[in-house]
Amino acid sequence: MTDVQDKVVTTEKPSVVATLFRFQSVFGLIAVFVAAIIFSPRKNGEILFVSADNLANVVRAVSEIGIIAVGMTFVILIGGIDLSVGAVLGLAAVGSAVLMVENDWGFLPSVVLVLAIGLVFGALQGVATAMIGIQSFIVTLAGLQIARGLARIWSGGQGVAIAYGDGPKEAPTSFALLGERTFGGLVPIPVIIFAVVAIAAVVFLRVSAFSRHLYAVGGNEKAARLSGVPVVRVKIAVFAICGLLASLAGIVHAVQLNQGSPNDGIGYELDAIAAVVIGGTSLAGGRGSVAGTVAGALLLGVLNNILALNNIDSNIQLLIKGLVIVAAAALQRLRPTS
Amino acid sequence: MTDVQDKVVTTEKPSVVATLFRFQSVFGLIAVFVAAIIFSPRKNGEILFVSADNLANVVRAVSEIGIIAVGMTFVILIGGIDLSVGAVLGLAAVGSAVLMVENDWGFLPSVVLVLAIGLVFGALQGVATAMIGIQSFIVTLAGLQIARGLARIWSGGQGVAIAYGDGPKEAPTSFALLGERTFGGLVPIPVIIFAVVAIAAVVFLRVSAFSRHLYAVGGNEKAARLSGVPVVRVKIAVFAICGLLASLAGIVHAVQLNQGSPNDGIGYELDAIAAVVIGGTSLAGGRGSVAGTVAGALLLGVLNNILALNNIDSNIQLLIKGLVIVAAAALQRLRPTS
Amino acid sequence: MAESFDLVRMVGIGKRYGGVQACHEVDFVLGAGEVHALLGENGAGKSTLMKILSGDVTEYAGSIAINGTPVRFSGPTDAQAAGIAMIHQELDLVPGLSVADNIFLGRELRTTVRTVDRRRMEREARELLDRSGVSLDPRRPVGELRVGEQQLVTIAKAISLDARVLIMDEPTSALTSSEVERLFDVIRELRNSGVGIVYISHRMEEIAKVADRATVLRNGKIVTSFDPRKLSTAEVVEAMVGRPVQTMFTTPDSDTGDELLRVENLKLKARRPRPGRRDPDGISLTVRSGEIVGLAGLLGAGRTELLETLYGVAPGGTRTGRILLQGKPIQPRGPRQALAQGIGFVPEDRRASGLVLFHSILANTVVSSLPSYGRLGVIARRMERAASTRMADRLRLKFGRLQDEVGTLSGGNQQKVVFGRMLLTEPKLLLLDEPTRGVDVGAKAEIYRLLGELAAQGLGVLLASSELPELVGVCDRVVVLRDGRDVASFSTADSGEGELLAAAMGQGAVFDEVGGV
Amino acid sequence: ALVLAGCGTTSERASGGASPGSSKSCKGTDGKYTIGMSQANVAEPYRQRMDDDIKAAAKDVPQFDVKFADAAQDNAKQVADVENYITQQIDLLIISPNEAKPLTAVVKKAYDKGIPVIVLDRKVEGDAYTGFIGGDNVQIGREAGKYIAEKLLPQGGNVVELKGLAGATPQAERHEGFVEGIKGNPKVKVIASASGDWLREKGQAQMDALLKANPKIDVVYSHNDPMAEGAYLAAKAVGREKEMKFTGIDALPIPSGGIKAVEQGRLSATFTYPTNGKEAIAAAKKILVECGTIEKTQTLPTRLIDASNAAKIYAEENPTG
Ligand SMILES: Nc1ncnc2c1ncn2[C@@H]1O[C@H](COP(=O)(O)OP(=O)(O)OP(=O)(O)O)[C@@H](O)[C@H]1O
Ligand SMILES: Nc1ncnc2c1ncn2[C@@H]1O[C@H](COP(=O)(O)OP(=O)(O)OP(=O)(O)O)[C@@H](O)[C@H]1O
Ligand SMILES: [Mg+2]
Ligand SMILES: [Mg+2]
Repeated sequence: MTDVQDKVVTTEKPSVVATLFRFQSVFGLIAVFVAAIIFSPRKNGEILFVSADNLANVVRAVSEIGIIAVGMTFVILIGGIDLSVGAVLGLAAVGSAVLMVENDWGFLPSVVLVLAIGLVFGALQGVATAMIGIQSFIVTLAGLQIARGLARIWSGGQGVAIAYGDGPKEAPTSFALLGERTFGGLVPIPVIIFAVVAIAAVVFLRVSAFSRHLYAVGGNEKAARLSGVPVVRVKIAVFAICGLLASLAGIVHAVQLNQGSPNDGIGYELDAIAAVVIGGTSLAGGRGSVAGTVAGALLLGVLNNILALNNIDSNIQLLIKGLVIVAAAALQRLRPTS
Repeated sequence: MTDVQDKVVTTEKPSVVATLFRFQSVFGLIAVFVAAIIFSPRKNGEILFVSADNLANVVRAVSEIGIIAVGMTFVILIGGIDLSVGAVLGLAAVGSAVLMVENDWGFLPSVVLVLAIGLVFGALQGVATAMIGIQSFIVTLAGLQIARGLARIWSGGQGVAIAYGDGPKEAPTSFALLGERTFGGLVPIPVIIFAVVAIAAVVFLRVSAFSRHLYAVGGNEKAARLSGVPVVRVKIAVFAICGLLASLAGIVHAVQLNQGSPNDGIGYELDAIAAVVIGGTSLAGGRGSVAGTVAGALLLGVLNNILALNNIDSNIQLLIKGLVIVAAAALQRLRPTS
Repeated sequence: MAESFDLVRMVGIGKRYGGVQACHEVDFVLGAGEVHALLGENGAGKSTLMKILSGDVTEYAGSIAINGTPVRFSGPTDAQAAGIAMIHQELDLVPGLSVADNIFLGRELRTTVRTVDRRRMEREARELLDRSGVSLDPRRPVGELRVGEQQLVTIAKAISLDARVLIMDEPTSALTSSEVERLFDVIRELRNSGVGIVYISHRMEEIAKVADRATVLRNGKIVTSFDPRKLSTAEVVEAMVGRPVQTMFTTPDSDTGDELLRVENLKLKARRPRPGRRDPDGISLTVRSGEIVGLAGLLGAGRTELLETLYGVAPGGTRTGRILLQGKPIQPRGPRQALAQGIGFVPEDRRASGLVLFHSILANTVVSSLPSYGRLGVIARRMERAASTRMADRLRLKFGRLQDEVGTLSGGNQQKVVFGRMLLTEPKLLLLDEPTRGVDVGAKAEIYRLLGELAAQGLGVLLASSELPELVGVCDRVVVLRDGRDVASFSTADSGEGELLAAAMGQGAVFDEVGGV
Repeated sequence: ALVLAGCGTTSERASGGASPGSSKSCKGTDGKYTIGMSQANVAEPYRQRMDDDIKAAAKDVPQFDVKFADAAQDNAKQVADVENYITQQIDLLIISPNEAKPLTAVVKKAYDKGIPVIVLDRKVEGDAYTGFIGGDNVQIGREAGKYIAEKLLPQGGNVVELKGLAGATPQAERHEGFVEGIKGNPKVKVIASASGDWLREKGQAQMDALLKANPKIDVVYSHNDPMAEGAYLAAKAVGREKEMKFTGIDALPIPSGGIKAVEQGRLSATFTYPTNGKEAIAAAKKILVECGTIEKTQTLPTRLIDASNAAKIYAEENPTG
């Protein structure tokens, strides 16, 4: 019998095709990237799309959605969803601006408090989901409204402008650095923040025991519980991480736009979810990766950029984006093993 | 063995409590209704909330969301979701206005074409979900953008005003009737349309063979397929029905507001989903009812109305609405047997 | 001093689920180095009792002592810490994680910097799997494994816990006799090293071979406790069911008719081959009307895949060879077409592929035959109720009301619902995949009786099973598959289990250990 | 009759007969009045400021109690808001409609019930309202066009236009006026336009691409200040903010508004789009407290804000702070 079993097992060497498909989540990105090069406008023989500062712009433009999408990946991996991230981003942007400008707080305490608010807000949503057992869609839909209401109240309804300096009603100049560029003025700091978050998340998912727990909760919650995985704690932690990252994105948002407005981040949740799903993570939970999400976010960024570079009519842009999203999702279905 | 088994089972006579909990989906509605009466402002001893006029307004205000939510219930029952309904509503509103006003079409052909567009749009989303196997969240997220883009293009980007009359560039007066009130000027026609749709849906779900298939697909798709349920056809049909009803809501919307604007219905999908979930339908599929959805939609309508009647600050309204949604969802978790 | 304590002592255990008293005043004792079989019909309360012991169910009446120390677990982790491990009846694994990750889930091995030590986990997983006699690549995602392989992974996982008390809730329901033998070797090893083992199974022949003591539960109460080696299977069954079961197998009066199904050199080359799948690779067989044909084979022989191909639900690919139904060639395209042609299918995993557990018995029974209960797509409720009631009576289904959730029925009764659903479509040919997995003896006997009846009325049956006694007892003829090919065919009138097994393993010799009933 | 003459200078009552509101509404200085303000969308800074201006102005009228409702950009919600005000039997309605046509019927309903209605910013159709106060977007666009054609680019040059949300009326009007305004100088060319949906970050993202695709840009004409600010940030990021000038519209006197941006040198100019909040309360006072009449249509002119007057006007608009 053993020999038969052996044969069954050893036929399972990963084929070239299978190996290729391990990187399926970047297929869409590559396709869109190639299309972008082909359709890019040219000036004096230069392909505008691939110029260094355009690429820097592309990545800078997706950095906020990207940061959010990393947190969203975690939530979706446990089979949940977080619709509140855009509103939490707005709350964090308002918070940073109000604390530093109106309350004259320092850089560090402001950032720490704002991040803590996101963390706690996310954790509370996690509690409602994990302990009361309300579906996360509905918890975070309510959370969206609550965060948006809080941001409105905190800011008085208006965007709070951020001016830099040492005087009263001015934010510390150290904060402005977050919006600058480095490496010869080429790489925006938000991109570096995004990259650090993404790499940290990838490494975290690879090496931590927590990540196994997270996949287990998403893949088979009952099995996870029976194996002694602290399911409730995992869920709360994941929503807290997602809130934290949305807050971080809010800080980046505020510094990039020199203001914190309570209306910042409206609709970002759908972009973030789109990035996650295009990146091959299943909304059913238990399957997916942060690397895919990064590819998904970049795909959306490249798509937006090339449409803008070509000055496509905004209505036609909507159609094209819709079709590309469906096509990218369909690419995910091509796995040899489904 | 038989006797004991029998005994074990027959102890399960539905208790009073259990019977009560069959109507759990209306608990929230009743609670909110009572709260509304208590908190209603009074003028000259009259409780403003319960005045016939006001109640008619409440129901009229939810009729569109209600119609959409009925279709959404079907989609959620098969374990899907449809984010495109708000955009399809906008497309239908634009379509009715353009056809009747700009193209001088008659009442019937316009309405039939608009409904057909919604039906086909929904069916195509069903095809992408059922046949290509893309998650409906992402298909309909793309569908949202496409429908919105089409509406913008069709309308030329502007709201198309509807004037009534027999002249050119005027809509037939028969169309205006849809926005009127009847029964002594008290009951708005949109409410009657909503009621008819809801009752038809309830009856349909009770008596049709199709509804058994629908619940089966949502309950366990694999089992349904092996049992000979035409899963693909059921899915396509359900998305088509949802698109059709969103279209119908769009026609009602256009006639109530005397215009079709491409920005109509933004965000309605989330309200509709909230109504469905508050009504006790599980986002996991296979469980739920249209009656619950109607209760959920009314709950949201009463809540909006009472907050407005008390002139609660719009930011505080966001907070209260968020908390009530969570509370209503938590009520759903109170089942005696979970 | 410690010697005087029992390893596990459960006293006065009670547990209610709504109106159901799953356990009532149960006293249960397990000694070190003892294999204690827990027997009972479906729904008797075996799993519930063990879930209480393993910390899965935390609200119960009564008390538990381990080695004389009273304990009250607040979750599975507590129980594991106290040295209690359980293999659950349902395969509770995480499909997206690898075999190694699943085995060590919740207690991952760490490196010195607290990261997961993947290499060590894989190595230890491989050793564990080897010990239980499977060579599986520990890096494979569990979702890709077949049911039997998953069951072996859960066994490896439980063994890896190095528990003092090991609970095995139907560990062999998807295994064939060779894997079962391996498992028994492991169990004996563990017993000799002082581990106390609770063994739950509906396969009576296993009990006598492995258990030192047996306790029978009926309706949540202890009925009797005995030494299984001193009782015959018939006596054990009587203790369980509460009445003598005269004939387990009602061998049909093989009055077979015309040829119903003919399969000629059937091959399926999948477009996207899945690792571990064994698609038909040259299978020929026939089924006559009124005949019950068995399909025997080892884990992964391709029985399931053959039935799936015939029903038209195998993954896409090129099919060669011929399939004839009543002499006419057919191309299976899917359940709807198969049902229309009179082919019914009862899948292997009734929970995952058969039932909507939270829907009513009624809805689950009639879903395949809806159009016949009304006109123009409108269901006549009276007709559908009548059909459902008729089927329930015919199958002797034990239930309260037709509106009850099918998930509240015991396993055997759930199986009857899936069965009844197919019968309502009035098939000519019934494809059955492990129809008695996890079903208790009494219910099995009923299913066999029913099969006999149906065959007598001219139905043809193709029955895949891992239980050799069942194949020999129920079928007229058994076709043995190996590696997706048919390698032998026996008439049960003149051959026994040993020959079947030998053919399945591709050996001439007969395994004499594999005992009969 | 006296009252009728007073209130209906330019309007004929659709319902005929008694003049709306006035006889019922005006109770003089001793009365207490509930005013309902129906706002289209407070998520737009301009409209939030409108509410704030109304709130501030109403503080000085002790008889007034102003309630606010926000339609969040949804016509249907705004209809419901007005209906709820009718149910509450308010004494006067101020409405800043999300769109004209859809709100016409419900405004008429209120007006016919005798509630005086002051319409702000966007008109409703017909004349079933007491008075309209608003700016003229075409005029603003024209002024901006002229300013660019005459002051910024007398020698001609390349302009990019950042438009508001597609489908919004002000977007169309600000574009239309602008095209007229630059007609005088044929050497001013609009080389590209993009839609920034009124949003700062969209303005920024669109400008990223416009900068890339157009090596020579002289002026960025933005349909509002936030998008102009976004465009400025995009240009600054690639070190090109000095090469071009930016103009906006709205000139909100708030810290994150356009006047400050001009004062701090990011924008060359912006054009006031008056919120009319103060004027609305003044009109309400006239109707309710003074039993007087107001003009049927009051169009407030726009003002050019540039470096020369920005600080002064900001101070004027924010007397306390
Ligand atoms: N979670 C639950 N909710 C409600 N009832 C339950 C639950 N779990 C078990 N029961 C009921 O408790 C009784 C005992 O079930 P249990 O699973 O212990 O039986 P079992 O002896 O293991 O049967 P089988 O041989 O089919 O596995 C059954 O009537 C079952 O329906
Ligand atoms: N790699 C795989 N991925 C997904 N499903 C698989 C895979 N391999 C097998 N299966 C599924 O598992 C089932 C076959 O496994 P099963 O446990 O029935 O094997 P078995 O009963 O031991 O052997 P037999 O093939 O003889 O029935 C089929 O439903 C098949 O589709
Ligand atoms: Mg059990
Ligand atoms: Mg099988």
